Amino acid sequence: MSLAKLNMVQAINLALFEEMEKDPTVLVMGEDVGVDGGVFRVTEGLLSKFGSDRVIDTPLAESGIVGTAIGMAVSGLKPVAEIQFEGFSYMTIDQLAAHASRIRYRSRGTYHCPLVVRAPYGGGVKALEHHSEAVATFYIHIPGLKVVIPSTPYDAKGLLISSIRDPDPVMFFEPKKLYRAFKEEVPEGEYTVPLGVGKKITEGEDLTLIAWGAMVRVCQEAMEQVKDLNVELIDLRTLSPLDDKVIIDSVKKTGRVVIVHEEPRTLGFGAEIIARINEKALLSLEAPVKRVTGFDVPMPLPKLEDYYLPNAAKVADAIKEVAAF
Amino acid sequence: MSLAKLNMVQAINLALFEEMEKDPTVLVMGEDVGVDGGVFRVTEGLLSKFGSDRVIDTPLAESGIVGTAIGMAVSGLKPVAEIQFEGFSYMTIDQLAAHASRIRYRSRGTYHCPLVVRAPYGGGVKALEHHSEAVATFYIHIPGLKVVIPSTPYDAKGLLISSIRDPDPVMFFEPKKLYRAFKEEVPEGEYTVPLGVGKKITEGEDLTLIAWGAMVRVCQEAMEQVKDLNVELIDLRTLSPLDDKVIIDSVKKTGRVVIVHEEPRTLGFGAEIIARINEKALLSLEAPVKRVTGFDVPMPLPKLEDYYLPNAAKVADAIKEVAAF
Amino acid sequence: MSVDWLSILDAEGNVDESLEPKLDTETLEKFYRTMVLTRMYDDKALKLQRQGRMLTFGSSLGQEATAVGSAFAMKPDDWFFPAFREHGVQIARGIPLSLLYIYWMGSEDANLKLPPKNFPVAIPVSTQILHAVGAAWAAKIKKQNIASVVYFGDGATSEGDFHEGMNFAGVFKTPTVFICQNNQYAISLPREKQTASKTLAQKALAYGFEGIQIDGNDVLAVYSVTLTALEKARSGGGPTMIECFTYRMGPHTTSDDPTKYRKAAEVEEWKKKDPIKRLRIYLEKKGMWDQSREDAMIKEITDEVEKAVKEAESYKPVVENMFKYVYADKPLHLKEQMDELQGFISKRRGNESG
Amino acid sequence: MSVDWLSILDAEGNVDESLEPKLDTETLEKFYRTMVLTRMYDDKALKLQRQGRMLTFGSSLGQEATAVGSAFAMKPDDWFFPAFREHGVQIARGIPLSLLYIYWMGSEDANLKLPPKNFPVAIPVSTQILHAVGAAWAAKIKKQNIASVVYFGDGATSEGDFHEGMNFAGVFKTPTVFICQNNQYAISLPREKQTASKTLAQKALAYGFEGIQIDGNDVLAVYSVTLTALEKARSGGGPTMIECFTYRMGPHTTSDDPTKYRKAAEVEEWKKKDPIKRLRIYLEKKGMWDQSREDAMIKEITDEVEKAVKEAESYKPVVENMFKYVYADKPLHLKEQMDELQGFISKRRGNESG
Ligand SMILES: Cc1ncc(C[n+]2csc(CCOP(=O)(O)OP(=O)(O)O)c2C)c(N)n1
Ligand SMILES: Cc1ncc(C[n+]2csc(CCOP(=O)(O)OP(=O)(O)O)c2C)c(N)n1
Ligand SMILES: [Mg+2]
Ligand SMILES: [Mg+2]
Repeated sequence: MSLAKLNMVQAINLALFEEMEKDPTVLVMGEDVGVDGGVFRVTEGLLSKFGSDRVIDTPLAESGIVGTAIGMAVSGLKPVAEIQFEGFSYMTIDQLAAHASRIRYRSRGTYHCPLVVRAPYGGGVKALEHHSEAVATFYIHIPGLKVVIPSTPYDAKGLLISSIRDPDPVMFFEPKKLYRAFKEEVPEGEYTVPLGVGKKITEGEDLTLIAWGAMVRVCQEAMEQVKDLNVELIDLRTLSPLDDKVIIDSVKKTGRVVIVHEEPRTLGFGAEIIARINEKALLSLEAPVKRVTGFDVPMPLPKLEDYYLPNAAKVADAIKEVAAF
Repeated sequence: MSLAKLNMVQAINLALFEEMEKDPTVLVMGEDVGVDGGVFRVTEGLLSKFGSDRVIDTPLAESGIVGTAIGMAVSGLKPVAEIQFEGFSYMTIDQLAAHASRIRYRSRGTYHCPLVVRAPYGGGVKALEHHSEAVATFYIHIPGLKVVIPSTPYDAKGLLISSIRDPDPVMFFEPKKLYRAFKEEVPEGEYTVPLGVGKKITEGEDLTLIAWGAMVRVCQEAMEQVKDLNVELIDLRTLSPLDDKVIIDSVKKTGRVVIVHEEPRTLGFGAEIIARINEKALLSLEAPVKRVTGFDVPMPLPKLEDYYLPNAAKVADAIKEVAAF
Repeated sequence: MSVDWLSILDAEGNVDESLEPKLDTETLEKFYRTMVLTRMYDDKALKLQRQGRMLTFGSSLGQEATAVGSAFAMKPDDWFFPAFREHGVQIARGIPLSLLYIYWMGSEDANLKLPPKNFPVAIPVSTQILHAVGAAWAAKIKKQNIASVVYFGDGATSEGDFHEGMNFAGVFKTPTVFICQNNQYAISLPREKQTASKTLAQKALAYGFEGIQIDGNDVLAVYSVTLTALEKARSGGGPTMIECFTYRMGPHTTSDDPTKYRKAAEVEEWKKKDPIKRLRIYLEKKGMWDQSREDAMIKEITDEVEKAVKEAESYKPVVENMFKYVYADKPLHLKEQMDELQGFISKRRGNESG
Repeated sequence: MSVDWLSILDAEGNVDESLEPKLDTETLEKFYRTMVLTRMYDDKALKLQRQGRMLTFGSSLGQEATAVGSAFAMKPDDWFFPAFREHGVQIARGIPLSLLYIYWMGSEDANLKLPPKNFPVAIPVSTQILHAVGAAWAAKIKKQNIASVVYFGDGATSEGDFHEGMNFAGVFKTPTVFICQNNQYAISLPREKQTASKTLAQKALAYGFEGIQIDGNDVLAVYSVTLTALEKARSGGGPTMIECFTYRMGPHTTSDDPTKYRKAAEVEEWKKKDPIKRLRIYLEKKGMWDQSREDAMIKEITDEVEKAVKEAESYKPVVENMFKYVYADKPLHLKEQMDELQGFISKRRGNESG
C-alpha cells in the first residue's frame, strides 16, 4: 500500500475513486459534480473515468437529488449524493426524515437505503450567507440516519469508505475550513475507519475536551495555550450513533469537560453530550461541563464570523475556567 | 368578560376569531382551513365570517404556504398559516431556517416577519404515519424562531393571541391528543399569556418535573401515583426562547429533576434543559436528571405507539427512581 | 403543444371498437373480479374502521378502474410506488389482503412480507414520486428492461417534489409512468382551485414529455394507455404522465365529511359513470357474464375478505421490531433503550400478575 | 398552447419600428448610463475580490439589459425580490452603490439603509419566488395598486419553490411578474440539461398563465414586455412569466472557472450580442450620443464607483448587531451570550494593551 501526502479534498476524491472502481453500484450525483468536478473539486476526474451514468450532473433541486437517490438506493445502487453547501440541505430534510431514515423501518427490512449524502459545512472561509453553517443537529435528531464528520484527510477517506459501504443512510459533513488546511499521509487502497467510534487524539487526566470536524484543529491550537494542563482531546468523528463510551470513560477519569462546536448552542450536539454525561457519569463531574459554541443567532456574514465562531482563545479560556473550578 | 367551558380546539378557534375581528391584517391560510373548517375543525366558521381573502384554502404545498406567508408578513399582514400535520412541517424547514427566522437579521430590522405557523403535533390518537410525531427540536434549534406549545385551553388561547401579536415568527404546536381531552373555563375577549414564561402547575420541594403539551397531563396522572412526594410540576409553554429561570429556581430548591417529552431522546429538548441545569445549577443536583421520552426510533404506527410514548407509569417510575437516588 | 383525451368504454358500456384492446375472457374477468374485490375490500375496511378496528382509512370507491387497469398493464418486475389510495393496485399486484389490513390496523409488520417491487404506502403527498424516478433511473443505468409506475392525486401536483421528479424524469428520460388519479378533490379542495392549469396532463409539457388525459373510470382506456406508456418507457422512449379523470365517490377518509364541500347532485352525476357497472355491461354484452356468475363471485370474495380480516386481527405486532429495523445493526443507545422498555414491560407484567 | 418570442432592438442596433417604445432622450440615456454603471460596478467588484477585499462575487456581465430594462419598467412602489445577480436592478432602483459593496464585503449592515420595497439578496436559489408571490398577494388583499417583481435564473426553475410559487400565483391571480434570467447556465450546467422543456417560458402554461420568451439583451424588449406585464398585474390580470434569453459572459462567480464547461467560441458568439453596445449604436443613430459624452460619462461613473468603494471600506460592522436583530426584544439567553462575547473581547483587548 503506497502512501501519499493528501489534503482532505484529495482524500475524499480518492475514497470515491477507489470505491467506484471496486463496486460498480457506487455512483456520484449532484449539482456540478461531473463536468465541473464539483465546486470544491472533490469529484474532479470522476466523470472522465466512470462516465455520465455514474457521475451525474443533476438539475438544481436538492429534494430531487436526495429523493431520486433514495429510489436508486432501494433498487440496489449506492448513490453518493452531494449537496453543494450545507445551507441548502434544509431542502432535503423532508426526504431524509420521512423516507431515507425510515425505509428499513417502514418496510420491516424488505428495503433498505444505502445512501450517502455529502455536504461541506461550517465557517471560517469568508463565504456567502448559507455557505458557512453547521447543521448537524437536524440530522442527528432523525432516528435512522447516521451522521459522520471527519477532521483529517486520513479519517475522511476511511470514514467515507465505511459510509458508502454502510447499508443505512449516512450524512457525511465535510469541514470546508479543513479541505485544504493541511496534508497528511493517506494510504492508497483499501482501509476503513469504523463508524460509531470516537478517537482519543491525546491522553490526559485533567480535562476532557470534545470536538469534531473543524473544531478539532481549534482545540489543538487551544491546547498549545494551556500546556500546563493534561487535556484529553476526543474527536467524535461519528455524531450519530454516538460513541458514549469514549466520552464516559474519559469523564470518569478527568471529571472536567469542555465541548466545542460551531452549531448554535441551543440544541447543538453539546446539549446531548451533556445529557449523556449527566446520565452516565454525573457523580464524576467536578465542574459544570462548559460549552464553547456558535451563538444562538443566524451565522453572520464574514465580517462578524470571527466573533461568532469558537476560536483557540475562547477554548483556552474555557479550559482554564473549568480546570480552576 | 364572560366565561365559557371550552376545549382546546374551541379555545384556539376563539383566539383566531377574536384576533381577526380586532385586527384586519390577521389572516388564516392552509390546506382545508376554509370551506372545510380545518381537518380538526380549528378554523371552523372563520370563512363565513371573514371571507376568502382572509381565510384562504391553499393548494397542497407546505413550502408554498409558509413561503408565501413570509411574503405577506413582510408586507404588513399577519398570516397564521396552518400545516395540517406536524409530519409535513419538514417541508417548511427551509423557508423557516433560511428566511422567516432571518429576515429581521438579514435586513437589519428593515423588515420583520410576524408569522405564526400552527400545526397539530404528537401521538396518542392512533393516527397514520407522520400524523403522530413530535418535531419541536428542528424549530427550537433555529435562531430567530419562537416555539410555543400549550397544554390547556386557557393557555392555548392566551398564547396564540400573544403569538399572533408577536413581531417575530412563532411556531405554535398544538397537542392533538388534548384537542378535545377536556374543557376548562376560557374567558371571552382579550387576554394574553406571555411568551417565554413557564408555569409552575404545582409547588413542591422533593422533585422538579418538567414537561409541555400533552405530556403535562401525563405528568399530572403520574403524580397521582406518587402522592407521598412533593413534586413541582413545570409546564414550559414556550420552548424557545426558554424560561431558564423557572427551571433553575426549582432545581436549586429540589435538587432532583425528571423531564418528560414525546420527541426522540437524542437531541430532544430534554438535552438542552439538562445542559442549562448543568450550566446554572449543577451543584444543586442530588441525582442525575432523568429523561422519560420517545425512543430514538421513528414514531411507530398505532399498534406500538403506547410502547413508544411516555406514560404515567413510566413517569412515576422515573420520579421514584430519582427521588430514591 | 397540446394534450390528448382518450376513452374507449363509455358510461353505458358502449365500446369504441377502433380502440378496443384485444383481451381474452380470462383477462377481462380478472379485471372485473379485481375491481369488485377492491371495492369489497374497501367496504369492509370502512366497516372495520367504524367499529374501531382500523385506523383512519381512505377508500378508493369509484377509482377502481384506474387502479386495476393500470396495475394489469404492468409486469411483475416493474416497480410500483403507491400513495395511500392504491388498494386496487396492491391487490392486483398480489399483495395479500391480510397484509393490507394489518397495515391499516396500525402495524408496519404488514410489510415484513411485502412482495418484491412493491413499495410501502407513502403518506406525505407526492414524496414517492422522486423514489419512482430514482428506481426507474437505476433500472436504466443497470440496463434492466423494466419501468417504474408511480401513483398520486390531483393535489399532489402542487407539491415541489412532483415538479422535481417530473423534471428529473424529463432530463434523464427515465422509464417512469406517472399516473395521476385526478379524483377532483384534495380533501376539500376542488381540482380547479388546486391549479389554474386547464388540465393536469399538460403539466408534462413543462418537462418536455408527453401528457395524456383519459377517462379514469374506463378500465380499457386505463389499461391500453398504461400499456403503451410502459412499452415506450422500457424501450427508451422516456416518461409519460397519464391523468386519469375520475372521482372519489366516498369521503376523503373516514375522518372526513364531504357534505361540507360538495353537492349531492355532483356525486349522483358521477354515480352514473361507475367503472364497475360499465365493465359488467360490457362483459354481459359479450356473453361473458351473468347474474349467477356474479353471485358466485360475490360469495367467494366475501369469504376471501372475511378470512383476510380474521388473519389480520389475529396478528400480534412484535414490540422489538420497533428497535430492530432502525439500522442494520442495533447501536448501543438503542440496545439500552430497548432494555429500558423491556424492563418496564416485565415490571408491569410482574405488577399485574403479582 | 404556445409561447411567443419578442425582440425589438437587434444585435446591430437596428430597431423594429412597429414595436419600438416611445421613450424620450432622457429616459434612453438613463437606461444607457445605468447599464454602463452596472458593468463598471461589477468590474470594480471583481477587482476588489481578486485583491481579497470582497467576498465571492457573481458578476452580471452581459445581463445588463435584462436588469435595467425591467427595473425601469417598475414603479418605486412595486416590490422587488432579487436573487443574487441583480446588481443592475438594485442600482436602477436607487440602492446606493456603497451599500451594495458593504454587503458583498461581508456585512448585513448594508441593509440597515435599504430603501423601501427592495428585498435583500436571496442566496438559496428560487426561495425568494414564494416571497414575491406572497407580497403580491398581500397587495391584492389590501387592494393596493402595486405589483411584485421577482428575479431568478434558468437553474431556479428546477426547484420546488419555483413550482409552488408559480402555482399559487396562478390560482390566486397574484400581481406577480416572474423574470427568469435565462443566462444559459446554472454554474456548469447548460440550460438543455436543466430541463427537457423546449423553452422555460412554456412552464407558465402548467400554471394557467402567460409565459413569453424575449431577447434578454435587448433593453427595449425587456422594458416593453415588463411594462405590459406590470400593467396587466396591477389591473387584475394576474401573473406573467418572462423568460429573458441572455448569456452570462463571465464566470458564475469569482470562484468559478468556466473554461471547464464551455467553449471560448460560444462566448465569442455572445459577445457580438452585447446589450450595451447595441443600445449605444441605437442612441448614436438617433443622434443622442457621441464619444465625448461617452468619455464624460465614464469619468463620472469611475469617480462614483471609487467614492462608493471608499465609503464601503471605511464602514465598521457593529458586533452587537449580531444579537440585536434576532428578535424584536433580546431574550435572556441572547443577553447572556452577548455578555459572554463582550467579556471575551474586552479581556482580549486588555491582554493586547496590557
Ligand atoms: C405533504 C402532505 N401534506 C398534507 C397531507 C394531508 N393530506 C393527506 S391526503 C391529502 C389530499 C391529497 O389529495 P390528492 O393528492 O388529490 O389525493 P387524494 O386524497 O384525492 O387521493 C392531504 C392534504 C399529507 N398527507 N402530506
Ligand atoms: C438551493 C440552492 N442550491 C444550490 C446553490 C448553489 N448555487 C448558487 S448559484 C447556483 C446556480 C444558479 O443558476 P441559475 O438559477 O441559472 O442562476 P445564475 O447563477 O445563472 O444567475 C447554484 C447551484 C444555491 N445557492 N441554492
Ligand atoms: Mg384528489
Ligand atoms: Mg443561469
